[in-house]
Amino acid sequence: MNDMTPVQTTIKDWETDQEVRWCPGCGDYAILKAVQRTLPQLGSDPANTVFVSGIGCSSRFPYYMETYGFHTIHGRAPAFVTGIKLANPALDVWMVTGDGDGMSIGGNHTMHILRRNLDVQILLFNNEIYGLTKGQYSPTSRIGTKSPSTPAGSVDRPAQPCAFALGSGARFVARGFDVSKNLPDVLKAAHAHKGAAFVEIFQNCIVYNKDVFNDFAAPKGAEDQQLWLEDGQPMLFAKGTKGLARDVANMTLKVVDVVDGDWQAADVMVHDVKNRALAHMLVELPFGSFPMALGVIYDDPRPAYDAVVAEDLARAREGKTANLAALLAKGQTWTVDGTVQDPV
Amino acid sequence: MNDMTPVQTTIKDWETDQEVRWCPGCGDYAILKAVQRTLPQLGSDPANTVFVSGIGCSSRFPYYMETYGFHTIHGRAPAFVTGIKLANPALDVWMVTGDGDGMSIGGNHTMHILRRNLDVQILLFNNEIYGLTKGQYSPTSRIGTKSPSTPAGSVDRPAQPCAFALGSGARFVARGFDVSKNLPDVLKAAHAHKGAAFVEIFQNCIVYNKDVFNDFAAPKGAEDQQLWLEDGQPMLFAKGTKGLARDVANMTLKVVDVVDGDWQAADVMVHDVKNRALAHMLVELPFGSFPMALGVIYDDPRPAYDAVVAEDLARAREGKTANLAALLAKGQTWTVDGTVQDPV
Amino acid sequence: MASAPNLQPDAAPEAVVVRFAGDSGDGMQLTGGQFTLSTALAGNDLATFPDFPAEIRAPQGTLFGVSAFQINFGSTAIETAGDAPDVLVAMNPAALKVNLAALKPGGLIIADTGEFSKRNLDKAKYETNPLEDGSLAKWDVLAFDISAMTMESVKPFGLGNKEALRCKNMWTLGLALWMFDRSREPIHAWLKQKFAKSPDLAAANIAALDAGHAYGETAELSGPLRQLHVNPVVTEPGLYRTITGAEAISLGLVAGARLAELPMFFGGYPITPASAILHHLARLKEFDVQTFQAEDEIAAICSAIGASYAGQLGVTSSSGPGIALKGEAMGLAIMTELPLVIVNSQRGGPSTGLPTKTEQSDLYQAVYGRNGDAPMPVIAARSPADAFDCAIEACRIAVGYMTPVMLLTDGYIANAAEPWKVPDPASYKPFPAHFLTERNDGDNLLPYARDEKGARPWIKPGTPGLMHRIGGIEKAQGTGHIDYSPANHQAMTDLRKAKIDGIDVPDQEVCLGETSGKLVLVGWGSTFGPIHQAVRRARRKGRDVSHVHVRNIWPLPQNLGPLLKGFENLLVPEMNTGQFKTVLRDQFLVDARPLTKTSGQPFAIAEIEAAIEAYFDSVEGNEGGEVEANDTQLPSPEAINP
Amino acid sequence: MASAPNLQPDAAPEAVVVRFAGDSGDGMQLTGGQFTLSTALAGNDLATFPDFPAEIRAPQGTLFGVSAFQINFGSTAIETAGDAPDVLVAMNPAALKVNLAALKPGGLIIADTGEFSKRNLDKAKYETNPLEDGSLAKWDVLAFDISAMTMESVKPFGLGNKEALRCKNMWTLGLALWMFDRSREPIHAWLKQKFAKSPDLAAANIAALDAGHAYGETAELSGPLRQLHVNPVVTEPGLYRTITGAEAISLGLVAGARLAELPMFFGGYPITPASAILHHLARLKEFDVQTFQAEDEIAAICSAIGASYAGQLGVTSSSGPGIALKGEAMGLAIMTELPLVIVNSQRGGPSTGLPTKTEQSDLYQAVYGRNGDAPMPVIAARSPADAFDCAIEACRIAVGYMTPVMLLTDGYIANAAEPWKVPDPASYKPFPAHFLTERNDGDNLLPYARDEKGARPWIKPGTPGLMHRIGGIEKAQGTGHIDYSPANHQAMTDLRKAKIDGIDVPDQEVCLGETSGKLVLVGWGSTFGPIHQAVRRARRKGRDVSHVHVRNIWPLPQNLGPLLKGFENLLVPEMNTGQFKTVLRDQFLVDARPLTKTSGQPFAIAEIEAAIEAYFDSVEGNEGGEVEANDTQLPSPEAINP
Ligand SMILES: Cc1ncc(C[n+]2csc(CCOP(=O)(O)OP(=O)(O)O)c2C)c(N)n1
Ligand SMILES: Cc1ncc(C[n+]2csc(CCOP(=O)(O)OP(=O)(O)O)c2C)c(N)n1
Ligand code: SF4
Ligand code: SF4
Ligand SMILES: [Mg+2]
Ligand SMILES: [Mg+2]
Repeated sequence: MNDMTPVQTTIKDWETDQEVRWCPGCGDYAILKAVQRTLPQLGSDPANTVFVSGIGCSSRFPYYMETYGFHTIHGRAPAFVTGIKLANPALDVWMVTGDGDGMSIGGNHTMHILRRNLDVQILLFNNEIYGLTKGQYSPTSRIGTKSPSTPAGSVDRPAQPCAFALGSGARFVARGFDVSKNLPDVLKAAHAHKGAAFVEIFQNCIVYNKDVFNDFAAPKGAEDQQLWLEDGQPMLFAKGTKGLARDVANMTLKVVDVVDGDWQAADVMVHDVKNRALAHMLVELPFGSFPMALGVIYDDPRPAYDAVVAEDLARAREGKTANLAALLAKGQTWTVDGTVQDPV
Repeated sequence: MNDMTPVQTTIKDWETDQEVRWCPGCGDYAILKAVQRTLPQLGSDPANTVFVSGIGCSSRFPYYMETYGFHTIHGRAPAFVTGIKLANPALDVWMVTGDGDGMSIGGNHTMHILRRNLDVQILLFNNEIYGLTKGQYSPTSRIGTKSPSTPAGSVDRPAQPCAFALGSGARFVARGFDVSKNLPDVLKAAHAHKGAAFVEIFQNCIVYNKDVFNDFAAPKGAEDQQLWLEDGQPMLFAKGTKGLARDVANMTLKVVDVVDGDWQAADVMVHDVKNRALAHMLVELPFGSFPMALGVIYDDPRPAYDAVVAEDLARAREGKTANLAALLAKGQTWTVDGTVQDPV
Repeated sequence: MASAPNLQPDAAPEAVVVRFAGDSGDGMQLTGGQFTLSTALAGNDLATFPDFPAEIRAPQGTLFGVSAFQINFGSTAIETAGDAPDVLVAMNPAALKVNLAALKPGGLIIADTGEFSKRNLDKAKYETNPLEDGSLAKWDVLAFDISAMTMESVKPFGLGNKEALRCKNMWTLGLALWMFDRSREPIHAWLKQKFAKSPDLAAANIAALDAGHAYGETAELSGPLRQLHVNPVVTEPGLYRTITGAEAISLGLVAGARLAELPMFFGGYPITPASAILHHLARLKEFDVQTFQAEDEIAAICSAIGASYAGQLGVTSSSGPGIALKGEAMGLAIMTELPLVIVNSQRGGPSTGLPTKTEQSDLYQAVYGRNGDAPMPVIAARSPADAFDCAIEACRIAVGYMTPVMLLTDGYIANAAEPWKVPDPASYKPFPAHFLTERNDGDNLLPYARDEKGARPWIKPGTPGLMHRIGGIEKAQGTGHIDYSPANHQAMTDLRKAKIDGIDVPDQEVCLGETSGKLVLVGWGSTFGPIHQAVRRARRKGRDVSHVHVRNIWPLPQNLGPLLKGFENLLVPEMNTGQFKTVLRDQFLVDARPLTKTSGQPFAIAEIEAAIEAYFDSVEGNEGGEVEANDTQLPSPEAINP
Repeated sequence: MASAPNLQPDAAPEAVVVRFAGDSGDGMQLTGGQFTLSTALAGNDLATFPDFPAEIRAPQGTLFGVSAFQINFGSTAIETAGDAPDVLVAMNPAALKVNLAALKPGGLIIADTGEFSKRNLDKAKYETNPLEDGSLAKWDVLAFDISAMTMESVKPFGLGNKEALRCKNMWTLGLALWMFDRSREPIHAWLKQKFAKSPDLAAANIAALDAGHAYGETAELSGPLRQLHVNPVVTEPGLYRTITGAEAISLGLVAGARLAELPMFFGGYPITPASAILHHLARLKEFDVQTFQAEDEIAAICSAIGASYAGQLGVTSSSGPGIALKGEAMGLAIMTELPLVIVNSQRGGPSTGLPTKTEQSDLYQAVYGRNGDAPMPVIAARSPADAFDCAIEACRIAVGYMTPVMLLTDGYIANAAEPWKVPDPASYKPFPAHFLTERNDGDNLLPYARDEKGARPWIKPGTPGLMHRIGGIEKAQGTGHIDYSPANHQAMTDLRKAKIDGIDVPDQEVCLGETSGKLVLVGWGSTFGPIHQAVRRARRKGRDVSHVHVRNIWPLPQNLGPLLKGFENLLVPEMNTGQFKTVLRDQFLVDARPLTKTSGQPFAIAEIEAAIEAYFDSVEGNEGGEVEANDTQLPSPEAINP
């Protein structure tokens, strides 16, 4: 996020006149609404907000936001964002990408924007498929995914966006899903974080990868598989009947039963968004034996790249005057009559 | 590694007639020797061995190995390796890259070769600088690195190759340094691992980034800062006077003193190369307050990509005959006299 | 129907263009496909073109949800899907709105009144019902409640409403079959097989089909509906099928690898309209084909080069933006002299451009788009069927000359279908790859020695005793060691150039007309159809005009220069701003004039005809020029995917 | 010294070429730099060229560890670093071995016998000592123990052996200063300042310098050593400095951003020989310059486009392989019509090629190397000094026409140095950028409205009320919304083309000779020097030949076509296989004949002279052809870095 004086807006102010062209029932609609609902609450200024995306169904997002928008090229959004923020750190920049755009062709730029910790909100819509190109499997597709390019099922081991983000040096990692009522809160936390905020949003591609997240993201009935994390709160799920506790021997986590809400008794661990070791464990929890960790998993700010670069520039410029004529005449010069000027 | 019948060779068999052209004193020489010393011990066959590299001082490595060698283009070595191994899984392929080649321009391919878990040994020579292009800072350079492109010192947060590898899904992660006597053992372990084996080798660029690793990799005197890991052995360093123990509250590690070698008393943790949570902690240990974790940090194999692809192909071909004429005539056909052949 | 001459009741028209249009859900592509088969069986030549909706799943009834299928068939050679339709079948208001502009004046509209509800009219942005407000006066309109009649016909099978309505397309097909006097049997057979698992559905669809057919018979007596007979075209006897360009290229690559006696490694990354090739090949693993979906286009081509290095036939495929990313790696393949086939399915540009529109604007990129002096052979397919032979030719050159080869196709060819006389694989001359098995210079190995064709030996890693190193830095002649010396770089640059210049390219033939004369139209790629038809029509009018269509874009055929110099004027129709004309002018110093079109649409025959006329009337336009753009041309497939 | 005419004792030669060669450690570049200054002060025109060792730190005494510096100075305009040296200073056997071949017959060799030890001779692969075995008969040799004499001269300052020997280069410089009758004062001043912190070192170096100078005086009496006076050249009065192409481009970009009243954002990724520009600009932050070292070339250009989108002047820079990677993003800049300057420092290709050799083989890539119809202006610098103005011109076009612009330079220009009359920034006409601040169509915003030049408005994110979306998909005229319609794509393609075609490019001038006649040499880029000198020499012999040097490669000057048609023959010397000639033949249908050279070396004046003679003798070669490659030409910088 960036500092700004709050502006009064309504959801309408964030909608464009462009016909939204996702498939009926696509999870992207829900995410769009969530974002449009969140921005007024953040007091954001449409004129100061920029949505930048790559290419993909998800990446058409900017066309539907009444802000500045740049629909760039496949996988390179982070590089454009970097140029935009370094040129004008005052802008509030949101980046929208997909599992193909951000994790396949764009993986390297995703790594470097996180490593440098540029101040931007990164929303990765993970539908575990290439939607726009009609359903080929993606780097996040599960083994065995049947797709036009893998008619017999895919064999690649899927990438884990949040694990990748942490390994890349991310200082903010969160998860949500398209139809979740908590998504706006996750977006707010991302916006509040100064630096690169990485948010993986599970999104239902109802045409090419229908309901693959239903085990934990079904509109209803899957709540018990959701572990919604809150800083300083015990890691409870299944209506408080289960929790995550320390497996000290292996220095990892285990699921424990919680009787009558007495989580202390069950040694349930309290979530700490600044605990990096814990973050690693949470993003890699094998789903099934464990619930899906959602919400703000990790949030431990470091100076934002655009900020340190700005300081660096200020320092370099301090006390220096930009005399072009002098610059051109720098070094060993002479006049045709043969006397030397400032020999270096 | 790949299965093969051992071949008798000597170090000489692995040296080419090409003049080695690294700067005198460059750490690359030591690594070259270590590799040439190791291969005979592995019983490797030069004719069956391929060294593939990108571009950089480090990437000139293949020219000095009397094997098959491909000096490709900057950052793309993993993609070439993938094509080579998928075309001929019987080849024993080593990939050599640098911190610029593998972590800057090539980061995405590094991620994907690790994610897919192709069977290859990946040696990343990390000298925290762009050597070949005359010393610009690299993604692994420490903050404040003065270089031609950062005269006032760099401001980017450095990438951590091993953390990146784990986040990318690597199943083998190890560390060594150029002049270390243990390097051959690390290389052997990497070769023994079926699947992508990622080895970060700290390398001294004596011209552009001299001795930056001396705190733990100085030819002598820095041994106490080296934590050499061994599976099933306590994590001890400083001649056994110190060790790493569990910090249970934070689920992380802490340094403890070991009195008269009684490490149990000090609760020193035993290293387990299959403990992924531990691996995350070890690769991210803040150096200074902690020693540098070296040796095999993580080694928990999964099926190698080239192997599963081969099975997948075999399955798909099983019982099918490749009748081209029939293939061409597939679908709805007709003869000019107007009778339909096999209507689909 | 006076104004639609070729629909004269009794005259047997030479060619007819029919477009089936409806909602994405209405199964128009299926209808078109089956009508195509029956047309083929009736012995007509034909060309078809699908027109998918822009969105992946557009809301029902919307304008951008319209799906159409156009077929042009006749008693003479057909090479395009036709300019303007004679018959438009509109299953709903949106379909009518979107496709009406293209319809020939006096053409026939068949509409399903059942779908012209207020709601659908609104969705199609119609104020009033066009079927009633007289706005269709200049066309013949045949409007009746197809929905109702379909429901009626399938009642006996007790389908749900939705399922029953789905049979609409078969009813419509039945009517069309009657209109053009076609047999229903093959369709019956096909339906029985398609719905083998649910006989009721099969029966229902057949009933709908028959009902539509019967309606034609009874309705004929009155109204504009007439039965038309299009005579069969005389074609070589043999086994035929329809084929799209994407299929043809995939099969051609498989055949090419076979002829080279090599396994094929295909490294790809999805992109429209190239993905279809990846999809086809992914299903042909038993033909020693391996497909690898890489993380991006760069990894795709690099993996293919790696596979070639390891001894397989490396192939990669993409479209403009993806090909742009492959440029650096192409240079490496040129420097290391490894075989590689690069397929470029061109689409509208620049940048992401118009992913689903067709264009020929990547020719510059193909011939010139690399750093350094990096000569590379380029081949262009003229039609879906031709793509098969072009793919084989690309493999032959790649393997025979140890070089990457670019094969150009485009969105039109990729999606268009035409009848294809199924070839006998045995009729192609094999070009087996040779691998070096021992040192080629006494005790020395010379990885950069050259054979009579100028090609270096192909050496498989794993071969005992032949260890060597290659890479992208300039190599010494023979040894292939790094060599920066001036004389060597000069020599290697010359050798690389000479190898490509010397490729044995078949002599250029004139596909229509004399070998010299007043005017020649020089085309390449998918403009073949419209150019050929236009030249044919002009020649019928007695114009001294010929058609030359170039397949080998680089190197050009030896005889092309002299041939072109035999004509007073050269006109080069291209779907770009004039790229091939640059190559011709540079190589032969001939005054090749561009006739350009960059609307994302194939040329209409009439447009090229007009340019020829303009030349002979020698009015403005004689010097070629640019085609008038209009929105009523043959649309290209509309799947939006960039 | 009969055979080296311009070294005749008494005659004042018009030009002299001196090469200082030694081990990397011997400080030859420093020596050369200071000799250059004294030459400039003596009022000679000059051109210099450094020749670094191939390796970053080659072992001492090895052949590939040799570092050299060549200077060509004279009393007439000097435009190249000279073909073959008249004087070779060889500080060790390796230096002699590597550079001997280039030396003019009868030229003078100055060698330090102190370094001709058995060990060093072995390292240089000399069986016997060339100074003694008579193998240098065809040259004049002046061999004496410079090492010893240096040690002697610095004894008083009690330096360590190593440090003392380091003064060798100053001793040598002193001798050279004497030889060409130069004042020592400036060097004294420079040394005092350089070693301000350690007066002893300063004194020692000065002592060595003076000793070398004194040696010349005393030794003159006998032997081949003679003092030579080269007359000053008449040049405009004013303030001068020497400048390399890399410096000039950096300064030109700074000046250009200034004139556009914009901050500059430079997104780069290291690559030889382009890195120097990144390095220079990284030190100019106070001039509102921001440099960003991206993770790769794609991120570099994309970040620069992002910065332009945000309202700064985006600049990116690379060499062949890196430029290849930027192709896709260039397309986006063209489609979104954002200003951008792309600098390509060309090197030998294809692929990684010869990173440290110079070549002009990326012209095809610059003009044609993108997918789709993607027109982009291209400008080429002819010399280090010219690069300054070219960079400004690139900025002017980029900002004025809202377009990416490619600026071509090469390894020769980047590293070569020449005197430069320091310009007055105020003498350049500003071209301030304009940003839209309110809606430009009543209540509507039209991001793709166009001004009289065809440029769209530049709109900064953050501007209230002007929110809009842009991207790489075809845009509707005016609104910039996504638009796939045929008429719009046709129109937009035409608009993009017309905008570039319409750029106001200055008329082409003839830089030497008549505006019509028998023969014209048409050059571009760094071939200016040799072409110019060759044409001058030929004209002296009375040949009817002119020199036209094109800066605006695309679009070409309006008058260029007519101008070239005024000559009977066109010869296009290029350091590639004939790329610019393609553009000329295509655009003007003129019979431009290529004179190609692809050895990674600049043209020697003599080579072009020979081609001109060949034409006038009308023997074979009249039609141009290719320069004989040989290894004894002016070397290009040898830092290996790909
Ligand atoms: C350089 C390039 N390569 C490939 C494509 C084709 N393409 C467009 S979107 C896409 C993948 C989209 O997947 P994802 O990012 O997951 O987005 P989704 O459609 O699933 O939301 C691909 C391969 C392209 N437009 N440009
Ligand atoms: C496409 C491309 N971009 C840039 C370069 C220039 N380049 C060559 S090596 C290199 C970085 C080398 O750094 P690293 O990988 O750390 O290798 P090192 O020299 O330090 O061993 C760069 C930027 C290139 N050759 N190709
Ligand atoms: S294809 Fe999938 S992701 Fe794309 S719009 Fe349709 S449902 Fe959404
Ligand atoms: S520059 Fe550095 S890394 Fe490269 S060879 Fe020299 S010392 Fe080694
Ligand atoms: Mg996706
Ligand atoms: Mg490095």
